[in-house]
Amino acid sequence: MGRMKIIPDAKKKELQQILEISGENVKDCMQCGKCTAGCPASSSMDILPHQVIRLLQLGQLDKVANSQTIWSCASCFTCTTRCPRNIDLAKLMEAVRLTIIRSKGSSRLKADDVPGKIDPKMPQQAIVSGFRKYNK
Amino acid sequence: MSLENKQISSENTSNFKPLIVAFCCNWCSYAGADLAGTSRLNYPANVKIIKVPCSCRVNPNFVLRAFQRGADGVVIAGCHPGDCHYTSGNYYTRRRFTLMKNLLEYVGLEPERFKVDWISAGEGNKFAAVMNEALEQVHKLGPNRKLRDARWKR
Amino acid sequence: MKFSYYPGCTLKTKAQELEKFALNSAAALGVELEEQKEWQCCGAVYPLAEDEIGTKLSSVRALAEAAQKNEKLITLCAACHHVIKRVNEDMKTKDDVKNKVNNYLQLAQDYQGEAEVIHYLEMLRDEIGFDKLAEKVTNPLTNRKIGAYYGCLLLRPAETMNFDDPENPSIIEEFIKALGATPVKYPYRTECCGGYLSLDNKELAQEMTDNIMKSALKNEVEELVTACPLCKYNLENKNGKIAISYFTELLAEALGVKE
Amino acid sequence: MQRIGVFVCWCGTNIAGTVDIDQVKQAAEKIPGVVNVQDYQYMCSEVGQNLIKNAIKEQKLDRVVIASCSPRMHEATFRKAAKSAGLNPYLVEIANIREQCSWVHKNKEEATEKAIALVRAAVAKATLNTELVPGEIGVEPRALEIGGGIAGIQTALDIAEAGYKVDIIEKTPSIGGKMAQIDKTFPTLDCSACILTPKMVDASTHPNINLYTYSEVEAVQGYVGNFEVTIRQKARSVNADKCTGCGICTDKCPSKKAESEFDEGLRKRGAIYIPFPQAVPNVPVIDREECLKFKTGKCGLCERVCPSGAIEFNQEDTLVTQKYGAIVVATGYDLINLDKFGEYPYTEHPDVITSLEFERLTSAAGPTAGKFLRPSNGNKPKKVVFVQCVGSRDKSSRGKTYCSKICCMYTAKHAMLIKEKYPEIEVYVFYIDVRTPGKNFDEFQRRAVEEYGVNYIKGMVGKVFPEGDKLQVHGVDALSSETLIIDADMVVLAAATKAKDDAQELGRKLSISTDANNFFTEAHPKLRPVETHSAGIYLAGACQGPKDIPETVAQSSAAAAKAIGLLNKGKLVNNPCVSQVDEQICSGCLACTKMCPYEAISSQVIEVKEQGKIVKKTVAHVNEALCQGCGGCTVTCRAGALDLKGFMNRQILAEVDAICL
Repeated sequence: MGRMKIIPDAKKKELQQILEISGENVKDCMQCGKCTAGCPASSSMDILPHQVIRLLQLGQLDKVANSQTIWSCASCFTCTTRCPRNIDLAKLMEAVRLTIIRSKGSSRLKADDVPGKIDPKMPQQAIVSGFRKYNK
Repeated sequence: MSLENKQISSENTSNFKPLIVAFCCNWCSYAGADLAGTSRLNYPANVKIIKVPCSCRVNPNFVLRAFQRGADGVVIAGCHPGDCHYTSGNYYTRRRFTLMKNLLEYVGLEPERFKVDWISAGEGNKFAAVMNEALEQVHKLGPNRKLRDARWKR
Repeated sequence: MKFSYYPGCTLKTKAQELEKFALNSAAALGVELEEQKEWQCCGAVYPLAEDEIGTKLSSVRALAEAAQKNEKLITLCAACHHVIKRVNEDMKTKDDVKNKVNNYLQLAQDYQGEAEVIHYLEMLRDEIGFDKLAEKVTNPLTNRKIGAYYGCLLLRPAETMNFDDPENPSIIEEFIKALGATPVKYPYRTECCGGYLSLDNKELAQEMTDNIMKSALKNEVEELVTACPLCKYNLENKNGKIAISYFTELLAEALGVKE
Repeated sequence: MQRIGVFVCWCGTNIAGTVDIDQVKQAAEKIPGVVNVQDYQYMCSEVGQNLIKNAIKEQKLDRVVIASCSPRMHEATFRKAAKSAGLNPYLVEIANIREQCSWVHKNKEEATEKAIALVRAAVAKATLNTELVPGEIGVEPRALEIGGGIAGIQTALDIAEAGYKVDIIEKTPSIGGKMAQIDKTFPTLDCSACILTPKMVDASTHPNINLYTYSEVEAVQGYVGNFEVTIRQKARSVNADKCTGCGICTDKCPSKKAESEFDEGLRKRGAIYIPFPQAVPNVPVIDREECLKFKTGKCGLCERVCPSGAIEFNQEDTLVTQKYGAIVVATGYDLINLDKFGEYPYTEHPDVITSLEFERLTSAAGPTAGKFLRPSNGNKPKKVVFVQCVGSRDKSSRGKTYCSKICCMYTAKHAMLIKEKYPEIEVYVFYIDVRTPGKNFDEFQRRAVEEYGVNYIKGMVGKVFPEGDKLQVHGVDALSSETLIIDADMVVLAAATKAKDDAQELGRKLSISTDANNFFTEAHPKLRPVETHSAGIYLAGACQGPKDIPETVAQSSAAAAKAIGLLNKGKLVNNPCVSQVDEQICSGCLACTKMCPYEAISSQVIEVKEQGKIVKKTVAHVNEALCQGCGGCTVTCRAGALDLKGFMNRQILAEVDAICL
């Protein structure tokens, strides 16, 4: 019985929030995996992109929120452009990130950490992007 | 408050039973109304349907006559544009009654009392929804007094 | 030919060459780029959340100014182009965004997506024409095998950016050809370099750029060009074998206005 | 004063449960003209019908109103009953007090009140009803088949066998369609040409079948039983009567640059060409876009080498007009254009092919004589990757939302064909779902996996990167959640099917509708699958939606049965509810002629007496056989001279008045 998974109650409220922030409908997904197949960042993802949608379909938001995947996504829109079901997975990833960093004190990137992460050649664009993506 | 207004408001509060005359084309909307029936979708009994072969059979005179006889709202329903059983009839309906609606508004009729909508044979729920909405709007407006022939008692 | 011009913050600091060569070349081509007076940073990433308004305002200000002047808005940095173009699309198609933004900004006239945003490369292709550009080349870059690195932001999402075929683009190759050099198509030219991941997940960004560089090397690319400061940074970071420059540098060189 | 009988049906409790039948009866009795009111539990039953019949006879009723279910349900039943009792069936009116009353209202009082109003309206209309007699129209005993693929051939053969003449119009130079291009068919793996070509020959030699190849429908007029179709026979530039099909011209033609349509561009053909060796008719055609004679004026080699003098450069398109009783549309399908699927570099790389190209590559009659070789270098591939659902089940703007239905099966077939000839080639199939319902279909697909060792991978391909002389396929196995890279030699794309690009245009000519995907719409998705909303026009094959060969043939025979049924009638009864012109009022403005969608109204000159003099006057004239009774013209008529029988202005106004009482 150890492997048997009891599907936890779907976190309806949080899930609804994610769907509203992203404006996407996870029900459209048929799990073809085209997003994963083309994802250039999949090597450092613990949950693959198509699994992210599957978990959201099942209401298992925690697994997604606690994953490395959402922080590995570079918002490159490769999946967005190819999805046969017109789902913008980049928006879903962003919505999950936002539900985390929008809560108080949960910014992933703190201003104090920045000096350690940059080098003299790094363009402003990287720092501004980082702040927009990881900090609220 | 003027006497007339008082009268109206008293009539409004008393049990105002609006009447809506719906002209439905035989192929789509009449069948849609039947489907609302077979699906037991409720809508108020104040809606009464007259069957026409195509929405383009509806003469603007019919609409005026209904208002003259005291109908509080008139709905014309046809097949969706592009789906007309007679190929193009509902395009004529659309044009004719766009003009008609402007005219009715010009002579002072509340535009909410008259509408043209497209209901296919498969849209029983749309039929009920359109009728419920039409009634709700007419309910808000109260009885049709502007175009009603006072000699005609309903 | 006169355009409004939005530079963006990186072009004033770490990516000054991108701008300098672009402006020199524009002058040589008889194109007037008028820098917007009070442009603000676009935010570098397009806000993907449907409920974010504040982060779109700076783009709308730039767009509204261009619309008011009745000029097309030219961008140079791929990130700025991406952000401003997508915000413009929102202003055209999303009533909710449009209303909230206009309520907030209280511009003299509501902005509804009237301005047209084009990237400098699109200006070269669509306004001047690559054949005309080729005629103006004084110093053709003959015998140079140059690869284009497109990255993500100019191409995707395809329907909004409407820049080129998102999977098999050709605009930069045609540009390279117009300058007299030999464009080399290599398969990974549209793959992501990792972008902002280089801030927080350097290893992953490294791996992603490695894949691109390998693909370029395999196909005998001798130098790479790009339109994005962050792509250039990521590609340069580890590699020493292939020189990476901004496309504008090549342009200036071919037009004889470098320096 | 009329003698009207009102019959109120209980429909068990369906009506009686919500409507107070007695109150309805009492109210009906008070309506002027009503002389007899009865009720019964099931009016549509034989007892109920007899009740009506007896009342008509005994009470001398001249109008009948039945308050019951929807007229769409039983109007025909009650009209028949009235007719058998000697009453003109068009003097029967139905008040719909079930679907539009008892079933949608809960409050008994309100429902009863409404039922009374509906009965009142029906009586008001019935009072003004007149006897109508439907006319008869003849049926031309000849059918037209549009499209000469397997669907068209099958339908034509069936109709011809039943003894009726059939003409087939085929757009390309030969009949045969897509099936002629296919190598083998699933689930039996028998040779497609072996089963198709005999049928093609049968069609061309059948005494009742006449072929119009390289022809298109120019215009369609008329109506069921009496269609008048103008056919454009495009100039072949070859006299089919003189040509012996020897093929010298096609061999000698110096222009060999055009891509063979039949071989999906994998082979070149001449400017004068026969699409494929088994073509029917076996007569070449000159492609004037490619022909040097037409382009430059020089050449004319084919004319010089032709032993029978059949080349005619000055041929022109000819128009033929023919009458038909029935039309069957069988125009088939195409594959979508893959230009927008840049991640699968179909346009860039010769080793990325569509499934239809694959058919040509494995066909013994194909460009490689059946040897499976890479188009890029002619080498034998080691690994082949199939990608299913390329553009199918795709909600984005570049794809089609529907399942193309045939791809799962033909991909399994292709995989097996490779494995059968070359067991050493590794075959991978990427799929989203495998959908193989159908007789012996799933067993077939499982055989590919179990016996032939085809690697089925649930997942999609993200992108195909050309690397050296390989195609690096980046995919995913969604079941094991692993990303995969396969160094393939060839990639075969199961491109989505689509309706013909000109389906809408043909639909307009025929007055039949197309759906959101441009497939022709059947009259009812379940119960009338081969009929259209236009009487006398039927559908067969993939023009109605994606279909495989067995289904196409089944539907073709069904369409043939419908067409034969129509042709066999000889005469048709038409709807008597048609427009009529009051010639005295008609001003001859003829606005109605422009509005009529059926061109049923024309002008005629009549002689009328005006102030003692006989003068000529132009008036509108309704062709009752063409008029479908929409009534649109009655509203267009400024003078009010047009009216619609069965739905006359005064009838509808009477209904309005009665409802507003």
